Amino acid sequence: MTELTLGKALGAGLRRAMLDDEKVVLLGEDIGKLGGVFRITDGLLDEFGPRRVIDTPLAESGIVGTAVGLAFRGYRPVIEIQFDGFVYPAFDQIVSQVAKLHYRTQGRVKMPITIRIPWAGGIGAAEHHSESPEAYFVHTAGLRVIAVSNPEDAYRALRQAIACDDPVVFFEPKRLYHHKGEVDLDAPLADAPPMGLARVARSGTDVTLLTYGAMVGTALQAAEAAADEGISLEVIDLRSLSPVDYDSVAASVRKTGRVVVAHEASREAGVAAEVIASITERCFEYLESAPLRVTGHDIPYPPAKLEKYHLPDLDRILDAVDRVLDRPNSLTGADA
Amino acid sequence: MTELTLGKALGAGLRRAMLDDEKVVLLGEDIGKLGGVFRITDGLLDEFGPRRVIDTPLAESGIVGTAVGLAFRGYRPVIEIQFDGFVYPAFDQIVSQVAKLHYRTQGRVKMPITIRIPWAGGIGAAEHHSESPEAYFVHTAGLRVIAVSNPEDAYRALRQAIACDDPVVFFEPKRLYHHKGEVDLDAPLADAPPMGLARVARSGTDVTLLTYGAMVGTALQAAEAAADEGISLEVIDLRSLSPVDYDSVAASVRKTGRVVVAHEASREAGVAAEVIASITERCFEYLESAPLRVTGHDIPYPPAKLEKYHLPDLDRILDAVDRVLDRPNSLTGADA
Amino acid sequence: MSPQITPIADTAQDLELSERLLAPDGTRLADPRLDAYVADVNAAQLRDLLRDMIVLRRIDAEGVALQRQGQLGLWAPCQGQEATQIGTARALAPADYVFPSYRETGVVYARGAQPGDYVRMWRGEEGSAYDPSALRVAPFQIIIGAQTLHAVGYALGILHDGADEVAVAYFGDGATSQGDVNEAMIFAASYQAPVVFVCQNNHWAISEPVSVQSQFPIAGRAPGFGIPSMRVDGNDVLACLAAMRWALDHARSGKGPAYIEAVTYRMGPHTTADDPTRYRPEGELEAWRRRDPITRLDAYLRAAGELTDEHLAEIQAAADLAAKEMRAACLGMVTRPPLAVFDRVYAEPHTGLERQRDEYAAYLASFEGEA
Amino acid sequence: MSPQITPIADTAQDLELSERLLAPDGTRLADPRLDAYVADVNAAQLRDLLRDMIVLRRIDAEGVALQRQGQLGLWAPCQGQEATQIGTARALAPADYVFPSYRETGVVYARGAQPGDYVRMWRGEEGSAYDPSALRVAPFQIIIGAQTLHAVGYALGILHDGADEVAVAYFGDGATSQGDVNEAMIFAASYQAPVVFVCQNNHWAISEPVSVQSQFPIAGRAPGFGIPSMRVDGNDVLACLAAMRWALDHARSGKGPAYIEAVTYRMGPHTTADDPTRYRPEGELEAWRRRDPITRLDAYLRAAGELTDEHLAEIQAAADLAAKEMRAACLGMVTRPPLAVFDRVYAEPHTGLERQRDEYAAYLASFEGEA
Ligand SMILES: Cc1ncc(C[n+]2csc(CCOP(=O)(O)OP(=O)(O)O)c2C)c(N)n1
Ligand SMILES: Cc1ncc(C[n+]2csc(CCOP(=O)(O)OP(=O)(O)O)c2C)c(N)n1
Ligand SMILES: [Mg+2]
Ligand SMILES: [Mg+2]
Repeated sequence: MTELTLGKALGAGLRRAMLDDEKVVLLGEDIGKLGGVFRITDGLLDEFGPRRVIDTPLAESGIVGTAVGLAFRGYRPVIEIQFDGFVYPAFDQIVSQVAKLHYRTQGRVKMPITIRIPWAGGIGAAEHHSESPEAYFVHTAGLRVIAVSNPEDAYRALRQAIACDDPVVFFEPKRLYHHKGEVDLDAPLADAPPMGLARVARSGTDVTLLTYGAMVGTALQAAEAAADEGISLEVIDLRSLSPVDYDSVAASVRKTGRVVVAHEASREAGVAAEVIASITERCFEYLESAPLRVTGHDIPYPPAKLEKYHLPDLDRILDAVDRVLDRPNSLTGADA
Repeated sequence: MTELTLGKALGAGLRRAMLDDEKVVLLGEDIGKLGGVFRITDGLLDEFGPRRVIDTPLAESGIVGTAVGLAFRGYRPVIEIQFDGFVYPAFDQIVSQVAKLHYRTQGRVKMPITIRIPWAGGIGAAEHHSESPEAYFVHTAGLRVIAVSNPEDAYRALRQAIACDDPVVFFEPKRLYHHKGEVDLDAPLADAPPMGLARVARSGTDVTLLTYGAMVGTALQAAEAAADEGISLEVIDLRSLSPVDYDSVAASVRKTGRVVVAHEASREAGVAAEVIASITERCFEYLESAPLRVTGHDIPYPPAKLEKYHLPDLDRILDAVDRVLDRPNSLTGADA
Repeated sequence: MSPQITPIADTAQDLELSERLLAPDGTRLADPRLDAYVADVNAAQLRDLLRDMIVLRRIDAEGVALQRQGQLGLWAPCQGQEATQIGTARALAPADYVFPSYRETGVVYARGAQPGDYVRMWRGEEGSAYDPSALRVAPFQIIIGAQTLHAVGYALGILHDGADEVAVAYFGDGATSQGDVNEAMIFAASYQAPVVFVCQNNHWAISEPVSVQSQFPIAGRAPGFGIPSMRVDGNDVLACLAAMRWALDHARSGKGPAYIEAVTYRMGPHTTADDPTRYRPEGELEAWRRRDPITRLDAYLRAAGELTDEHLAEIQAAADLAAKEMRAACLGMVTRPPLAVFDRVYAEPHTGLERQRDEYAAYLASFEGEA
Repeated sequence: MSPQITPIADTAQDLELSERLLAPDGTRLADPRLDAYVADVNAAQLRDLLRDMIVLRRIDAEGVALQRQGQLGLWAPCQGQEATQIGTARALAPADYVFPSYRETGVVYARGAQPGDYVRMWRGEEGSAYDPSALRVAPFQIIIGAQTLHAVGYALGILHDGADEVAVAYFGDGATSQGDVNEAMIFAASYQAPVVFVCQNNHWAISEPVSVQSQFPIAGRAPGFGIPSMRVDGNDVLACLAAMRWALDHARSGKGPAYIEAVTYRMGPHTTADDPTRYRPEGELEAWRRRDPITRLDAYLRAAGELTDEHLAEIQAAADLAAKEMRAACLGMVTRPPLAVFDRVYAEPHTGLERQRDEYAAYLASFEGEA
């Protein structure tokens, strides 16, 4: 085991994937000499050269579109979108091409493209640098969507995403790039749990708390705080947002009967809506109260000084926990 | 009252809006001489001239981006996206600019842009011509989203959308363009119900059936068929997908306790997920069974010969009705 | 300050700005830049090009007929563009890879399409009309311009593989307005990728004349991006062959991308759903009939004594056979079963979709006992 | 075939291809195409331009300092680009409307920004740094290239209003690769809209040298779209003023869009978060220091006997005052209250958001009794 930051774990995952398969090529803005604005590709240009670590012109549709062509040619492109808010110019190529070509050609053309997205807020950034666009991709059939929350998962899941014959949109919580954790760099991919499996980050019995990405840490803190009040939260890190591992989720919900889903992204037609609709469908008879969402508001991401009033935090999660448990809470007005 | 097709009602709405406000300009591909591929703008070039009915170069980002500039200048642009599947090249301009500029400038710059989208499937079209992208826009804070289902609503809602100071994505079910209905062309906009209000298309007591667009017709047929079996469906045409009129929805759900939500769009993180999550949150104690979704599958829109196996139809809706009522159904296996 | 540029005021005249080898009346013209590229083309080969164009026109007419008869959902006729499509596609090497738009019936014909390949997509049976790897042609692209970037990416792969191949993107005059098509030029130039851009300027993007997209020759854009370009008479099959050989040579020899604007004309409607009488100026179609690519080559060959009525009869028979086979393939197509809608959305197992498939299978099964 | 084009092999040399009026050492050069546009510019006006550049550099330095001190989240320095920004912006008429990118501090300065306007956005207080209608400047654009289309749309509005105004888009060399920027040229040319494109080629897009975007002069692209263009020495404020007057005249007189590539250099990091030592070649910065826009005009004015130490002292005092006011405005900013996150998402009432706001208000209120 090696202690690595999330960022370094991702770099190690890229390197390992490039060593394992020479068809793996990286494309992105500033990923060469600079190593990317987050330094995730640091050192890879030196090691693999400019044919495999490709600084592209500044155009996201161009990046994804050329990756599609490379996939036609048998390559396995891994794209770095510089920030979450810059994926939209590539939306057409992702939704109409990347997601559909395998189906359109009935498997004759594969699209093993990984689209890495440094993701979400909480870092005091300028506009368009704190977006949480995952629901757009979850809603897009033909894509897989992964969100990581720690170095070990990041290292493994990134290699799995690259090895997967389907396109994967891969979300990296940039606020955690410097968080450290143990990573087994030599663990064979073959022994790893499938990419789509959720993880019980903390077991509990009273409420199932579902989340992903950087919010997993907040959820664990909430669980800690709740434990002090004698409430036992089960925290599940979804890890895969499409498909969601509903078997694991349902197992937990059948146990607790109460559900809170948390994410930074805004609420309307977000991932939490999907998860709650599916849980309700599968576990209705087990539910003891209405599943609740703790999410960003339905507003454009606010200026940095106000972002803390947008992002779900420990207190907002605990308030929702109180609500699903019918304890006094912000809406009952009493004694919160 | 005048009998008009949905298409003609939309054309009349555009014309009326252009007469009412000279800042209203139309932009799109082929909307001039041709009158649009669906002839919605037929006659408007002749009546208003090329400065108000603008054939654009073939580039959707360009169309929306120039509309943003026109809005900066005080215009009220109405865009025709030629088909649903061609809105994606404009996604960045819609999500990062149109939706955010009012908030970014704290109201100093208004974006009264209407984006009309001929929408959804069932017409045996080629790929990319049958998409249901509404959830992407519902998930985007800063936009309003309207979906019409009949000529009268179309005429009124289009004028309301154009008069609204917020950007509106306006979905027109192309499969209904030739459907006829009565329209009061002289009804003053001031007396009209607000744009965001849902409509009880048929009252009932056993199950609330929520839908929008062309599926409203299918839902009404389902209600008819269910009535024959003694089941009373309340059909609600949501009309506004963002915001959803949850007061009306909740009133119905409190009455019936059972919910089916239907739409053509695929399921994961779709509008039905949003509606079910919100209903569960608001009406949990009234629910007698799990709300169900009847939607397109989570697949890219299939080739025309297969589309009938993708689109929800009367039987699939009735099967869901049976399920929420705990009657024999496809999953119980018995006696369907 | 940049040089003065002459706008194309009159599209009827704009062919005068283009390279050509055969005048509309069939006269062979000398062209110092093109001649060398077709020095080897003999009468037999010219007859083959004529045959290709005639067969293609017949296939195209059959497509229209099948659509009118309700056998196809739609058809995008290429009548008038035979010289562009045949001339450029016949210049390709077998290993080259093509990224076409929906109108490139002639290109897939030249790549060896099977009879069903022309109609499978338009009939609504499959997303892709043919097996891309068999023809080395990507599926017909409907999203305007998107395929140009795919061609550039493919060409980048060729470059990295050190292969002696070229990727080719076909697109229309309308497509040149899309961001993607411009980004494709930029990426191609940046990587010096072996890709050839073929813009078929058929004067219309549905109802919009090319002047909405550009009042200047489209080929004039490429040099600004560092890509040499040529504007060629797209109704002159010999000039198209020559221009494409120039462009492929350029790309194949490591000099990077090349760009061709073939100036041609869409003689039919945009698709069978379109009604050009709403927008086409009086007389325009007639003017272009006089530049028909087929009569032009026919005239040249006849004047040279290289085309007899027997030749033509044989070609006509081949054309009729092609149409017959296409019709038979079309009518013989069997639609896949309902559950096929779930097939190959993903390459690897997907729990979410499997569940939906199972539920839908159960739903379908629930009807089985019914009358 | 298209004319031969010479690639820019060596970016250090590429200024030689550009129009200029002042040599790096301050010598006044004759330029038949530009001279007429600045015939009226006297020494006092030149001193004002020098003052603008010096004040701007001071403001820019203060921005960096405030960021280093934790008062701003980020700052995008424009050091080195003063001549481009001041020269072009000083050519504008009051009614013209500007669509800038995030680096155009000098442009908003020239448009009359208030001290707080420089920092409000970077500090994270508001989405827009200033009131767009007050300055007639759209909010700083962060999505690369998106604003170019807005400028075109605005210009289309000017055209339809018959107004005597011009819209101006500022963007970088990197931005020229975006589809939007190319679509902007296409739409502008199609409508003959009164818009001026100002590309600040500062040689870098973060860590990517301009050669990744283009190996040819960027100004060379516009003519292909039917837009006259000029490549100007962007470190020569007089040439920038002249070129912009040419472009504005062109647009204002109904001839449609014009394009300027100002060849300049980003002397600082991309932003305060960037570390150019990772990618900037040795010596490059030094070479460009010798072309500093400020020392150049300083040298010219001194040689002409039009600049004294008193002048400079006065300018320096003005610069220090500007920086002081900017700092005071920055430190004095009061962050809006929590519920402000909901303000003005929509222009009209929105039931969904109102409910969320109410819930969040109740949530916040639930803490009120707490210690
Ligand atoms: C992104 C996108 N926008 C709009 C359309 C609708 N559309 C289909 S064909 C066409 C015109 C294309 O013109 P051109 O590129 O000249 O090709 P041609 O049809 O003449 O061969 C349009 C607007 C589309 N298919 N894709
Ligand atoms: C659509 C988009 N993609 C990527 C970025 C990230 N980004 C910010 S600035 C920049 C480089 C811009 O270079 P250039 O256009 O030359 O302007 P400069 O910064 O040099 O002024 C990049 C890639 C962005 N802001 N927007
Ligand atoms: Mg065309
Ligand atoms: Mg730059």
